[in-house]
Amino acid sequence: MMKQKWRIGAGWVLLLAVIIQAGCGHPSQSVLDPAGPAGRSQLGLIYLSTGIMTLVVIVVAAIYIYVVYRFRERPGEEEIPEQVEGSRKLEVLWTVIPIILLVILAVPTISATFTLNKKPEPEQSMRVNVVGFQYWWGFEYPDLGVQTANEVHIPTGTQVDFQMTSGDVIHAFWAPSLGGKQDLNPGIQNRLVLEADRPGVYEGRCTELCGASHALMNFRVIAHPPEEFEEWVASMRNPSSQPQTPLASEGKKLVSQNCIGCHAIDGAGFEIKGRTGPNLTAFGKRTRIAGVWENNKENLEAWLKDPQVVKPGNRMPAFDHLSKKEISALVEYLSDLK
Amino acid sequence: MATIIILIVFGLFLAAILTGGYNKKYLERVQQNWLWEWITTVDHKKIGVLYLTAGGFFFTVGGLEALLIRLQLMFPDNRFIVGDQYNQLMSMHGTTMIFLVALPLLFGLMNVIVPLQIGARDVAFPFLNSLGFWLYFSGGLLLNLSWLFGGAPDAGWTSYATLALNEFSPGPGVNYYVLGLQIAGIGTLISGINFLVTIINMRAPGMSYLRMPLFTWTTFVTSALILFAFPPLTAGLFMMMFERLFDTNFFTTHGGGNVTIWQHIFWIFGHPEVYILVLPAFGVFSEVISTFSRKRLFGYNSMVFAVVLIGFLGFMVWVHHMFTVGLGPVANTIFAVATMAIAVPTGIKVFNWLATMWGGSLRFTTAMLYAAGFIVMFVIGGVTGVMLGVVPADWQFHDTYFVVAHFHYVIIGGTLLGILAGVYYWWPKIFGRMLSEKWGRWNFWFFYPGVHLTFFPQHFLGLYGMPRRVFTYPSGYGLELNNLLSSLGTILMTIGLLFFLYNAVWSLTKGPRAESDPWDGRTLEWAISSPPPEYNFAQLPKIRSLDPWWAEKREGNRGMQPAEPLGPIHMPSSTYLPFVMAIGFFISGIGFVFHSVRVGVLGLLIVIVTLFIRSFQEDEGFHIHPEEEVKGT
Amino acid sequence: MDMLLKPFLQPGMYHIGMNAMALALGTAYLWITGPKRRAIPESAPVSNRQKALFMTGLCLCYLALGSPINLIGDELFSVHMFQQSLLYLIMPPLILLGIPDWLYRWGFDQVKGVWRGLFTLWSRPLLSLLVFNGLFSLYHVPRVFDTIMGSAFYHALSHGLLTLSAFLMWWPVTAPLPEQERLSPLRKMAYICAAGVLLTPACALIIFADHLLFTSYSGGERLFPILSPRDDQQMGGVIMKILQEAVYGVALAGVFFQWVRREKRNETYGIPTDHPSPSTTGEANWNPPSVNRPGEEKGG
Amino acid sequence: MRIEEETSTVAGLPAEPEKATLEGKNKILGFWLFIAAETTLFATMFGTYLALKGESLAGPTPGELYSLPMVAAATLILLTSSLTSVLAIMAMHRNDAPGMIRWFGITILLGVAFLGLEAYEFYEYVHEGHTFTSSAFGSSFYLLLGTHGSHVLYGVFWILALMIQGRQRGITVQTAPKFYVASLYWHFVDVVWVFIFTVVYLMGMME
Ligand code: HEA
Ligand code: HEA
Ligand code: HEC
Ligand code: CUA
Ligand SMILES: [Cu+2]
Repeated sequence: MMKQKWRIGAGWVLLLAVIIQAGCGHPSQSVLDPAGPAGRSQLGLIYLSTGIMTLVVIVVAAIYIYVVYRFRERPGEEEIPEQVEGSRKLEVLWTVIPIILLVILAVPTISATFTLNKKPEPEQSMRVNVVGFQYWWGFEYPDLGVQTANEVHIPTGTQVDFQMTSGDVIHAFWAPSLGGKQDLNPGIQNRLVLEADRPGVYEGRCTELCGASHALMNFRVIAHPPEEFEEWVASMRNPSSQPQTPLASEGKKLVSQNCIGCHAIDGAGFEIKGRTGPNLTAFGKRTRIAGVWENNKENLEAWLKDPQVVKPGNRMPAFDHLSKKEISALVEYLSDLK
Repeated sequence: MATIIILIVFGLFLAAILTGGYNKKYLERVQQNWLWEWITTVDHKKIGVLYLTAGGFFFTVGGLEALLIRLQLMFPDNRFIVGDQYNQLMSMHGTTMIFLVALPLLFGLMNVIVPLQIGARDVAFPFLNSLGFWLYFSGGLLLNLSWLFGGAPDAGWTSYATLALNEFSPGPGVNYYVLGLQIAGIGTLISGINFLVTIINMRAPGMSYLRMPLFTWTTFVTSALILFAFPPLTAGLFMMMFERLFDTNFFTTHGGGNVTIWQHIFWIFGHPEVYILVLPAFGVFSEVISTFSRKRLFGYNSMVFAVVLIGFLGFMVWVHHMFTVGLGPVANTIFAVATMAIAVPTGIKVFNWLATMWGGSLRFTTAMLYAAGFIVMFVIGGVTGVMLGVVPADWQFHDTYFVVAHFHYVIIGGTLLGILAGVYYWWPKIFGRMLSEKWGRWNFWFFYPGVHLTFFPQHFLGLYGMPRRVFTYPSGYGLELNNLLSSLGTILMTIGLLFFLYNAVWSLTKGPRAESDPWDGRTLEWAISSPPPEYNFAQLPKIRSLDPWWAEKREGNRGMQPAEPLGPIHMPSSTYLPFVMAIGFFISGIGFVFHSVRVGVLGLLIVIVTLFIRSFQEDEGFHIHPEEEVKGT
Repeated sequence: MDMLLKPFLQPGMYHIGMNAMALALGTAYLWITGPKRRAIPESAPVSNRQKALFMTGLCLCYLALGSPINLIGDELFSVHMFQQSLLYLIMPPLILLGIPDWLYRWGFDQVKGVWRGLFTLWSRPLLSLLVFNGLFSLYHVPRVFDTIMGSAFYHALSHGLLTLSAFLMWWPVTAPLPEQERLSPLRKMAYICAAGVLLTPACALIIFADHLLFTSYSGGERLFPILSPRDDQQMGGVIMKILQEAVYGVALAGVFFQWVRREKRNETYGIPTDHPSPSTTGEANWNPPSVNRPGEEKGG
Repeated sequence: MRIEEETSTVAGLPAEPEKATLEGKNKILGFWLFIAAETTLFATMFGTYLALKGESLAGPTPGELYSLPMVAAATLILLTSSLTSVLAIMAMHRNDAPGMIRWFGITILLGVAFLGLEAYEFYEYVHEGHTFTSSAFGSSFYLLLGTHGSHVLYGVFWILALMIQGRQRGITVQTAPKFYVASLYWHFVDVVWVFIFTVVYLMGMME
């Protein structure tokens, strides 16, 4: 039982410090590595509460270790200990001290809750509509006329007003580095205001159990400096969606036959704009396929042949009836979408 | 329907053949069979043992599910159990542990001990007691049958609406969840009422409320919580059932329903439920710590009051599970403050336990080891709970492994350690044999570090961005080491529990006989033989103080003073009706699971018919004459 | 914000009638418990604590009804709810506890006949509980609420009725007269918990409503701009709920520790006594051992 | 228990036969607790109804649907049946078994009448397009009223069974608690109806 002293005291703090280092080099997914005001304010509260709680645990552990050490039964001890009824003073003490600690914790909690819930000014913020579907994310910039999926681009230094809802079951939107999460409820609009203060790629995850591939319902928030973001918007408004090679033309034809019932590709001249699958405009620029796999040709091929292997239970049918050549035509076309 | 009847007949037939052919003696023989005795018993001690056994069985099941979960999560990008399969395991693990393991094991202890502690001959409603058990058992069985027929529920133990509706969970899985829990839930409610009436009406002369041992007090408050927490669950399950069977529109948005209603209902039940789980454990620890410190419980009155207050506040905090739903800052903060407030009465309890140990002479038996281990572990889990109550921080923590760490720390650190401590403490009383202290130590020293190793790293997993209920996680985000440690810890826990299993079997077969008072106990149950006679007390004892048995011993008395003259004791006769009724519910459950309203109604008819039979039955009971036996002593 | 403070500084905002009434009541109380006491049979000196309780209750009553809170309460729903909490949750127990038992007895002697019967009926625990919480919930039905707010008479009537029923709800808990004590301590605690549960629906509906419920309160922003009418409404529900929890928590503690004191008075730990403790005898209805188990002594 | 033997030797019945034995007392207390649980059950359903009553989609809204006369009649019938069940218990206290059975008989007749009215009402509603599955309002309405109705139905059969027992065994310390508890149940079901009447019908018609 002596082990606990070490574990509770030093361990708590040490481990925290050590593993903050870990996970570097990858897009950030850690609460401990905030990249925006919301995340920072939440981390501040986490540190404050951890501090108070560590104190509590240390006090309890200290008394505990002393008691266990000091009052263990010695061999041959026969005497019956004094039967103490209680002590009003002590009991008041350990009622009042926790209350004080809790008040110290409650005040910043309340103020941060209200601050983080504040509506942003429409002029100074950018609105993005988020819709969650079983295992993928649809993003729409209503003021910019741009749609995308699974990867959302934002400018740094701007409050982004995510308005979210769900197309089927409940999902939750969580980009740990930027800030806490918010549920996407069908039939209800929710809001989450996030801001990135440095460019970078921030991992996001769905955190509400939503079915077989809940574990794989990932997205990325990609923060650009404002100028770069403008460029991105421009390229999205004017995507290069026409095939460049004969193989790709073949692919485009196949897409029009097989895919556009579910997927939309802006600027390619398709009449139909499917909405039951992710918008594939500029798909070639995505870093990942379906949020989980690195975006390269082999992976894309495998995905088209059998999406279920990658994401069990997802809503895209397998296209294994297409020939090898047809698949590579599709892949060619899709990877060229920029 | 025909199939079921055929199956039943066939089963009886088989039983008849296996036991020596059907003839006139068959029924007689059945009635002398040990199984029959257990099926029809209304003795609270036997029902307690039934609860412990069934709970232990489901614990093994739930634990194996946990093992598989940890096996899958041991390494990143593992493909051992994926997708729906994983979700089934995870949902069944949670559901099993909460509904079929934790509470029933506690019920087992309560059933055996509470009547003894208050000096009663039995619980108030022996019939309902048996019914409660059989309903729980058939509900649990129904739930677990899902593994064999049609797939287990896979929408989490919370079974949030829309995911759990037909459209997104088309198989029978969630039907099993709804009906299994409905049946088990009715059983729980019945038991809750039974304990309340027992404690209010059946206390021995002189056993005033403020002389009741803490375990009885916590049972009392827990039962009151059950009384108000389970009906909302029942209502919610009804809605879910209609939604799935008859396409109603409580939760579907296109029918005008609202998805958050289920969440409110579930957590109005769910939060009190976690205190239902932990309060009895608090009771166990209060008894164990006081006994093995050889001191009276420090601050008895505030301990009692803290329990009441926790129960009271427990109903006011459910929204802390819904901070991310979007209910607005005002609602969130009020529930945050209420949540934090619960730390105060809980803290009072923790410090009072420490103060009880202070100045005592601590004897570290296995039960006491568990109690001592509990204090630190529960405080860690409790304070992370308070951290979860900090709304903005919870937006980060919610639905991550941080929460998983929190609740395993409190549930295992509180409830499970409480059950283990209670089992070690009362085992001699229940079974009349001693457990081995040596194997007990092995058990503890594997299990306890194992728990910390399993769940402590999970706090960090949450902070590094690992959501819960995921079947896999990518490498490269700092999640590997902690997951590996966590899985390794599980192995330690399992080994520890195997030692317990060995210990139990050893004790039941070879263990030394227990004396009536092996621990120098303080409360009434230690004043009678181990195991107690069927009627518990030949003469109802007269309670003359708090910790009555301790007080009498200090006075030099060798037994409690009787409050009545020796005389024949009236006992209720055993009955098979509860079992039949449970079968009725079970059949009805199966019917509804497979959308067969006819079978469903048939099952309910069986229930109603048995109810009426019961109503017309004149149960005379029988009398025991302990005079002859007792005179000698 | 300014607008919110100003009323407190203007003398005109304080209700003269209420001022006078509170003063009169306070004086009457001091006079009766002071110089006039001897005129009342079986009277006994009143402790300062009791006097303080009564006076605090009176002050709160005045604060709720005579001070600018009353007027602001017509504009801001949250303040209205605060006012209600003062009137129904905090003031009644203080006043009830502040009145000495002999005064009650004397009062009871004056009241007879139907009124006495009405009181006996209405102060029955189950009824008093249901009446107060029923009226309270009814009051917050939007239609009803707006109607009441539209008429000064209904307004006063509803306040009066609710306050009266609040007093009666608190009566069984505070139980100032031993002979009128209807509930055992444990049942008092259950009563308090039940009261907490029964008050919840009204509060919850207000807190969780996603639109404005009460048209009477659509213009509160003037006074306190940071609070939008909906937030104001939510805040109202929250204030009521939090104060209720706090007050009921205190009440629970009060009842419990009073019980402990009474029960533990003549017990020494570890020494068995044959004194039956009060709770065994006090609860004859529910506690069979003292009724029908032979061999049990029945103490007074 | 010993007390039973005592009372069976005494001529006649104790004043409150339902509370004469520990079993009887247990039963009554247990039943009160059961009622508390049922109250919570109904409260949850009321809450759901209140939350969903506005969601009638294309179907009729509460205001369009409800009509006072029939509901008022149903209320009256049920309240009367409460009264008759009180009379039955008073008869029981007088040790007047036939009287008790008679009053109980009237009680359940009124209960059946109530059920008939309710069935008729539902029938009308279904014709107007208000069904269990038509909308969230429909679902929550029928859940609440259906649960109440099935309680009445159960009560009818229960009291019927008790009447038979009363015939067979008369009023004893064993049967008295059952009668008493059944009448408690009946009152409870009535009180729930009063709430349904106010919350569902009156408030529905106001909107
Ligand atoms: C036995 C079960 C049990 C117990 C006792 C508790 C106890 C507590 N729980 Fe926990 N909880 C669960 C089981 C339990 N919980 C479960 C199963 C879930 C997850 C459900 C799911 O989503 O699947 C959960 C989830 C959960 C959440 C939601 C997290 C989320 O999903 O986002 C929250 C948030 O507030 C919370 C808070 C608390 C608090 C404040 C306590 C308090 O009662 C703790 C009080 C104790 C102490 C604080 C320690 C002792 C006190 C002192 C030594 C005094 C000094 C202390 C201070 C000043 C802080 N719990
Ligand atoms: C009482 C409650 C309880 C208990 C005791 C446990 C015990 C354990 N739990 Fe679990 N757990 C929950 C309640 C509980 N859990 C809940 C409610 C959830 C949430 C579900 C959801 O999200 O919906 C959850 C979820 C959960 C998860 C997260 C899953 C996810 O989100 O994807 C994990 C992962 O590590 C986990 C692990 C474990 C482990 C390793 C144990 C170990 O302690 C298990 C140890 C036990 C054994 C290994 C059994 C060995 C037994 C024997 C060898 C025989 C002994 C025989 C007798 C006693 C007769 N649990
Ligand atoms: C029945 C509808 C449907 C059809 C037809 C369909 N898809 Fe999909 N597709 C989906 C869905 C749903 C997803 C999202 C899967 C997920 O992530 O859960 C998806 C995802 C994808 C992705 C990954 C998108 C991203 O944002 O990373 C690609 C690429 C893709 N589909 C290509 C195709 C191609 C090419 C075809 C035709 C050959 C096709 N799909 C046909 C439904 C469909
Ligand atoms: Cu979407 Cu999980
Ligand atoms: Cu909780």
